[in-house]
Amino acid sequence: MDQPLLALKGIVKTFGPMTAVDSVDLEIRAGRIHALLGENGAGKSTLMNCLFGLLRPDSGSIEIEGVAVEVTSPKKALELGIGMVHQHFKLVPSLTVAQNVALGREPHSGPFVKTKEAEATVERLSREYGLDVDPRSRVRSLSVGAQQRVEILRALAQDVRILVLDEPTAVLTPAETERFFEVIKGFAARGLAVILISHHLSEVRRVADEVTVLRQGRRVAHSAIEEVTNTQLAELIIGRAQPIVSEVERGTPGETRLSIDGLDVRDGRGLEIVHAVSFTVRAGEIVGVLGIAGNGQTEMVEAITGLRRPASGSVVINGIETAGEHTGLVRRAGLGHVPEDRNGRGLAGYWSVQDNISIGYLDTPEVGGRLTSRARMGALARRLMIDFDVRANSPQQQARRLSGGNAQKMVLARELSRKPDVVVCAEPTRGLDIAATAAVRSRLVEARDLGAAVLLVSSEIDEVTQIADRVLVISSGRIVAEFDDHRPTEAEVGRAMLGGHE
Amino acid sequence: MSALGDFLSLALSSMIPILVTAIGGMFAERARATNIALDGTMLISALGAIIVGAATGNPWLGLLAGVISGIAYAAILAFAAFVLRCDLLIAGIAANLLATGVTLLVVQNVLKSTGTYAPANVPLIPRVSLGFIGKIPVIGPALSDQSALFYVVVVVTILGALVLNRTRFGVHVKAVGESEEAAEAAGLKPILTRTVTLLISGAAAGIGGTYLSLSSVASFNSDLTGGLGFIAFAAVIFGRATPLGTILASVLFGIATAASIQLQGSGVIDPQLLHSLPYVATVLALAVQSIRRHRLNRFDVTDTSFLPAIIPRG
Amino acid sequence: SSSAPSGTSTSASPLSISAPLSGQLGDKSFMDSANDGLTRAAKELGVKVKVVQAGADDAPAWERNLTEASSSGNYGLIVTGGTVVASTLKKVAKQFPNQKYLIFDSPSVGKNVTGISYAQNEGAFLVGALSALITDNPATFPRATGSKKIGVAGGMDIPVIRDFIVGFEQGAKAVDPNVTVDVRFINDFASAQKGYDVATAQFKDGADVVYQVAGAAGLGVLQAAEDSGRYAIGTDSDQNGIHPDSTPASAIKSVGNTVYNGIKSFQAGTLKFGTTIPGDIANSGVGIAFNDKLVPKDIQDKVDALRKQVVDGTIKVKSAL
Amino acid sequence: MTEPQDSETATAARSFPGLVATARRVVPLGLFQSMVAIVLGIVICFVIMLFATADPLVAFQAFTLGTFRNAYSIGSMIAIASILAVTAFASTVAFRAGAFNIGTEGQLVLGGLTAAIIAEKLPGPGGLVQVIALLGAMAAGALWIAIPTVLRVRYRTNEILTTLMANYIAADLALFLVNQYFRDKGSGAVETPPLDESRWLLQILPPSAANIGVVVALVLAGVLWLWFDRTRAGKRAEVSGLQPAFAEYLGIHSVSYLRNSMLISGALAGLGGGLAILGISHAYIDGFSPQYGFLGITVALIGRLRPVGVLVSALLYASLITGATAMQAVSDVPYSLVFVLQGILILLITSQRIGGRRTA
Ligand SMILES: Nc1ncnc2c1ncn2[C@@H]1O[C@H](COP(=O)(O)OP(=O)(O)OP(=O)(O)O)[C@@H](O)[C@H]1O
Ligand SMILES: Nc1ncnc2c1ncn2[C@@H]1O[C@H](COP(=O)(O)OP(=O)(O)OP(=O)(O)O)[C@@H](O)[C@H]1O
Ligand SMILES: [Mg+2]
Ligand SMILES: [Mg+2]
Repeated sequence: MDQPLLALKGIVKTFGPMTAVDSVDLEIRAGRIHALLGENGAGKSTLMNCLFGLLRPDSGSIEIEGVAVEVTSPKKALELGIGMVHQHFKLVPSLTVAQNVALGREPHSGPFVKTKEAEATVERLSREYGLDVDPRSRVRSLSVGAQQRVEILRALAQDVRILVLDEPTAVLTPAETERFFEVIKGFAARGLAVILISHHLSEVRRVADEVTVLRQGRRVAHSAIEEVTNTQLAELIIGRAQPIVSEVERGTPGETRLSIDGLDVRDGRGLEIVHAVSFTVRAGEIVGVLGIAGNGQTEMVEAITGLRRPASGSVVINGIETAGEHTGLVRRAGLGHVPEDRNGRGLAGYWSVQDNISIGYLDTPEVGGRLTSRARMGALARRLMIDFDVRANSPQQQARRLSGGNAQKMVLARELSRKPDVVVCAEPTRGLDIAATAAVRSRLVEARDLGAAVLLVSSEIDEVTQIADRVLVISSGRIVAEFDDHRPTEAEVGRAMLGGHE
Repeated sequence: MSALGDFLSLALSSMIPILVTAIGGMFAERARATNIALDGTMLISALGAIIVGAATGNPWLGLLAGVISGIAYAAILAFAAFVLRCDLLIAGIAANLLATGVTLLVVQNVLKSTGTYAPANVPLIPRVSLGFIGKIPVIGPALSDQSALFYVVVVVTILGALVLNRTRFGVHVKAVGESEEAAEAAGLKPILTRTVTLLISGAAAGIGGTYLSLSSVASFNSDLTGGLGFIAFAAVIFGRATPLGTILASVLFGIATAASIQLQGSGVIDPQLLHSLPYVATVLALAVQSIRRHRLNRFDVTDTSFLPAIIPRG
Repeated sequence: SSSAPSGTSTSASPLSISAPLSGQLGDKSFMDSANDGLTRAAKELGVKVKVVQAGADDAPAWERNLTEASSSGNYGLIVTGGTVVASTLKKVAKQFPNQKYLIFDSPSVGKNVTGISYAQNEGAFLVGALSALITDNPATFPRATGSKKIGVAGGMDIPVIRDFIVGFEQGAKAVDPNVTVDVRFINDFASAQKGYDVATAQFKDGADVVYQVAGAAGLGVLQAAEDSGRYAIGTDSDQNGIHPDSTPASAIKSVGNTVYNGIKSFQAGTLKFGTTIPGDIANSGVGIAFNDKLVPKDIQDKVDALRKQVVDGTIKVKSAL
Repeated sequence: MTEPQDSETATAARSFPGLVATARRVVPLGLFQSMVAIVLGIVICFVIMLFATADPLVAFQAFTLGTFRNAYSIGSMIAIASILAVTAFASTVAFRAGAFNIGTEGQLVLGGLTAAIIAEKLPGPGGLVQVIALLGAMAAGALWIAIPTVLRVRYRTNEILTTLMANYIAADLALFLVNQYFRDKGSGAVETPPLDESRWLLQILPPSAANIGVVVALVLAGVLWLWFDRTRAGKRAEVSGLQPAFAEYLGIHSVSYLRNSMLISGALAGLGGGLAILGISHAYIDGFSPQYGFLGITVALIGRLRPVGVLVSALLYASLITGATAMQAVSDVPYSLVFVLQGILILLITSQRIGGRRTA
C-alpha cells in the first residue's frame, strides 16, 4: 500500500483528570473519504482540533507524507494544507461571506483588502463546487445551511489537501445533505483526503470509503466500509449490542391540553413568519411538527412558550389563555419546555448540574421555600441524575463540561420530572449520538404514556415518524399537511415537506 | 454670522482631544479590548510631550514623545491584561491610578516643580491661519487659527476609518472582537490583534494628551485631563465603536462643551448646571437612540441580554 | 488616645512645625505661596518644618493628617490652610486643646487657633478698576478695543471665587458704570487648555480684559490674551512676567509673608490664639502688582486713588462670604 | 482555547443575535494565590521605595504596618473600610445582576448631600434623625439611578454610559444645590453647616472616625451572603444576571430583577454617602468622598463579588490608604507614590497568572 497522506500517531489529549483522546492512531489516504465515528464525547472533535492546531496534544505526533510536522496553530495547519469545517461554526456574523471566506488570507494590495477579488474567488468556488451563496451578504443574515456552505467554501478557498468535516450535515436539510455528498465525493475524486465525522450511519455508508470508531477516547476499530455492517458499527460505537428499537405503540389521547388557534408570529425584524397556525394536542399523545429548519418553527415554539409575543391568535394551555403572557405564567399553567437552543436557553453553562436542575424546582416544597437548602438541592440533583441517567462527575460539575447528550438529559430531567401536563420540545436530539437519541425519545414516549400532551417540533423525519402519534408538516410558516390517522412513511412526509416549497 | 463661526471654532477645539482619543479607543473596543485607561494614557503622554517639547524646543518632537509615551503606557496595560491576565477593566482602573501617581512623581521629584509644571518659552504646536479661507463667513472663523493638531486629528480620523473598514487589519480587528474562535480558526492571533489595538489607542490618546499640554499653553499638572479620557471612552461606546458613530459622538460633545461655555456669556442659566450640558446631552441622545431602536425591534420581546463590549449589530 | 502635647515651645530644642495642607503644592497660589513662607521660616528662623500634602478633593485625608500631627505631640505649631479645611480644623482643634494651630485663608476656628484671612475682594476691586480703565482707554492700551466689556474666568462657581468676582465688578463699576462684566467658569482649576478655550470665547465676544481666578487653569487665560491680542490679569502672585505684553497687572495675596510673620511671632511668643489676623489692602495682605511697561503712571495713580479710598473706608468693598 | 460548549453558545448567539448573555464572569482566586500576589506586591513596593526615598525602611514599615500602630489609625482604617465595603456592595449587587453600574460615585455624592441636609434641618432625637437621614440617602441614591434603570430596562440603553454620565451631572448638581441653597454662609468653602454632635453616628474608637457604620457594613455582608447563597430570590437574581435568556425561559422575570438590583445598588451607594457624612465628615464638604464610589468598584472586583471577599478587600484597601497617611507622617516619601503603589497592588492582586497554575 502507498504511503498515507496523513498519519496521526499515539495522540493523547487530557483535560485535567479526564483523558479525552487516548493514544489514537489514524491514517488518512488521498482520494478517500474517511469516516470518524463515536458517541458524544468520544473525542472526535478533540482529536480533530489537535490536528488543526486548535489544541496541542499532550503527546503523539502528526506526519504528512511521512514527514513529522508540528501543528502549533490553525495558521500552521492551513499552511500545511489542512482545512477544517467545524462542528460549531466559526464565522464572524457581521462580516460578509467573502470577508469570512478570506479571513486571515485576504487578497490585498498594500494594507488594503481587494474586496472585488475576494468576492470573485467566492463566486468562482461556489460555481465550481455548486455551493450557492452570495459573497456580499452578511453571514448573520444567512440560514444555517448557507452558513455551512460558507464554512466549506472557506476550507476550500485555500488549496487544502486534507479536509476535516465535523458533523457537517447535522443542520442540513435532506436535499442539502444530498447535494453536499455530491460535493465531497467530488473532492475525493480530485485527490483530496476527506475526514468526515457523523452520527448518521446511513450517510456514512453512502459516502465513506473507510471508517474509524472511537470510544471513550480510544480507537476501537478501523476498517474499510464494505467490511462492516451498520449493526456492527453501532455496537462498536456504543460498546454493546444495540437495543432493538421496538415499534413505539401509538398513544391513547385524552382531553385537549394545548390548543393553538390562528397563531400569527412576527420575527425580530417585524416580518410575519408564522401564519394562522392552528392545532391541538391532547393528553397522552405526541404531535409532531415536522419541517425544514427555518420555516417558522422556532418562532412558533417561542410564541407558544411565552418567549415571544404573538401578533395574534390564541394559545390555551390547560384551559388557560397564555398568548402573550410571560413564561412564568405559561409554566404555571403546566408547561414543560425542552428548548431548541440548549446552551443559550436550556442551561447555564457556568452553573453546576445541581443548580441547573434545582432552579426549576425553586417553587416546589422539595427545594423551595424562600430559603433554599444546599443539602436538599444536592439530594434532588442526585436523584434526578440517576433517574435520567445524567452522567457527570458530580452534581457540582459545571454544565458546560457535559457532553451534548448528558446536557440534554439534564434539561429533560428538570423539565419532565415535574410531570408537566404539556411538554413542548424542539429538536430534542440535535447533535446527540445513537444511544442518547434513543434515550431522549423513549423519555418523551414515557412522558406521553404518563398522560402528558407532547408537542415535538423537529426537522428529523425519522424522529417524528417513529414516535409521533399525529404529524403536522410546516412549511413557510403554515401547516401544509396533516397525518391524523396513521404514522406517515418517510416518503409521504418528504413529499409534503417539499410540496410546501413550491 | 461670525458668532456662529466663533462658536464652531470653539466646538472644534473642544472636540479635538476627544475625537482623536476616541478614534483610538474605537479600535480597542472593537477588538474587545476595552480601554478605560484612556484618561491615564492622555495624562502620561501630556507629560511626555511637554517634557520633550521643552527640552528640545521642538513641539513636533514633543508630539512624537507624547505618542510614544502613550504607546508605552498602553503596552503596560496590555502586559497586565494578557501576560499577568488581569481583568482588563480592573487593569484599566489601576492604570488610571498609576498614571496620576507616576506623573505627580515625575513632576515633583524629577522636574522639581511643585504640582504644575509650566516651563517658560516652550514653543507650542503652531496654529494655522488659513489666509483667504479665513475670510469665508462661518467656515473661515471656524477653521482659521486652529491648532495644527486639528489637521493631524482630521488625518488620523480619516485614516482610522479607512483602516477599520478597508484594510486587512480592520477586518481582523472586527473578527477578533466579534468571534474570537472564528478568528483563531482562521489563523489570526487574537491576543496579538488586541495588543495592537491597545497600542493604537495609546498612540491616539498620545495625540489627545499632547493637545492638552502643548498646543495652547505649555503647562502640565496631574489633573490636566479633567476626565476628558472618560468622555472619549463614552464617545466610543456611544458611537457603538464605528467610525461615523464615534465622530458624531465626539462632535456632539464638542458642540455641547462649546455651548456650555458660550451660554454662560448670556448668563441666564446657572453655570454649574450648564457645565453638565455635554453629559445631559449624551444621556438624552443615547435614550433617543435606544428608544428608536427599541421601536424597530418591538416585536422581539425575547432579547433581554446585553453586550458589555459594544459590537454593532447593524 | 495619645497624651496631650505641651503647647509651649522651649527654646532649648528648635521649634518643630507640621504643615498638613488641604491640597497639593503647585497651584501657584496660596499653597505654593504658603510653602514659600514655610521654607523661608525654616531657613531664616531655624525651625523644623514638615509639609504634608493631600488630595485637593480628599477631605477625609486632611482630617487624618491633622489628627496624625496633633496626636503625635511632636509639633509646637501646626500650620494649615485653605478655606476648605476650616471646618475640619475646627473639629480637630477641639480634640487637642493644648495643641496650637495657625490657619491661613480662614478666620480663627477655636481658642487654640490663629486665623489669617485675606480680603481677596479688595484685591479684586483694584484690578477690576484697572480693567475698566483699560477698556475705557484704548488709546493708552493698544490691545484694547474700547468695547467697554471685561471678563472674569473663574475656576469654579464656589464662594471664594464669587468673592473675587464681587470685588472685581464693584471695582469696574466704580470707574465706569457702563462697563459690562462677562463672568464665566472653567469648572476646572487644572486644565490650562480649558482655561484657554473659555477665555478665547470671552475675547471673541468682545472682552478687552479677562481676569483669571482659576489656579493652574488660569495659565491658559493668560496665554489666550497673548494669542487673541488682548489683556489678562493674573492672580495671587505676580504673574506679569509670563506674558509681559499682555498682562498689565496681577492681584496679589501675600500668603507667604503673612505665614512667615505668623511663625515668627509664635516663636517670639506674641501670637494671639483665638483671633484672626486680617490681610487686606490696608496692611498689604492683598494688593496689586502693576506691569509698569504696560500701565502708565497716570492710570496707576487712578487705581491708587481708589485704593486709598478703600483704606480710609470711603469705599466699602462688598463680599460674597 | 476552544471549549466545545462555549462554541455552541456562540453558535446560538449567531443564529439568534443577542440571545446569549455575556455577563462579566469573575474568576475566583484561591487563597494561596491572593497571598502570593499580596506578598509580591509588597516586595515590589519596597523596591520602588528604595529608589524614591532616603529612608526606605521607615517608609516601608509605616506603609505596611502603620495602620496598626495606634488606635487612631486603626479607627480611621475601619471607618474607611466600612464605607468602601458599602459602596462595593452597591457595585456587587448591580454587577451580579448583569448591570454595570459605574455611577456609584454620583449616587454616593447625592446620597451624602441628602443625608447632610436631613440631619441638619430635621428636628428630633438624634438616633431617629440619623435613621431618617440614612434612609433619605438611600432614596436619593436610588432616585439617581432611576433614569438609567428605566432606560436600561425598557429600552436596553447602555447603562455603563448613562451611569458614567450621571456621575458628572451629580457632581455639578450637588455643587449647584449647595451653593444656591444649603451653603454654610459662614464659610468660604462649599460645605453645609457642621452637624450637631447628636447627628453624628456613634463613634466606637474616639477620636478616630470609626463609627457604627461598620456594623451596617457587617450586617449588609451577612444579608447579602444570605441573599446570594441561600435564598430562592437570590438564585433567580443570579441567573437573571448570568444568562437572561435562560432566566426568561425558566419563567423568571429577569427584567424585574435587573431593575430591582439596579435600584438597590443605587440605594446602597447612597447609603455609603450617608454613612460618610454622618460618620466621618459630619457635614457635606465638597470632597467628602475621595472617590469612595469608584474605589468601591475596584474593591468589589478584587473581592470577586462575594460578600466576605468584599469585606476583606475593603479592609485591605483601607489599610493601604491609612498606611499611606502614616508613611507621609514619618518619611519624605512623596504623596504621589501612594497612587503608584495602589495601582501596582491592584494589578498584582487581580492577576490570574501570579501564584496560579501556569497553564490556561
Ligand atoms: N476544553 C475542554 N475542557 C474540558 N473538557 C473538554 C474540553 N473539550 C472537550 N472536553 C471533553 O472531552 C471529551 C471529548 O469531547 P469531544 O468534543 O471531542 O467529543 P465528540 O466526540 O466530538 O462529541 P460530539 O459527538 O458530541 O461532538 C468530552 O467529554 C468533552 O466534555
Ligand atoms: N434581588 C432581587 N432583584 C430583583 N427583584 C427581586 C429581587 N428579590 C426579589 N425580587 C422580586 O420580588 C419578588 C418576590 O420574591 P420571592 O422570593 O417572594 O419570589 P417568589 O414568591 O418565589 O416568586 P413567585 O411568586 O413568582 O414564585 C420576585 O418575584 C421578584 O420579582
Ligand atoms: Mg464533536
Ligand atoms: Mg411569591
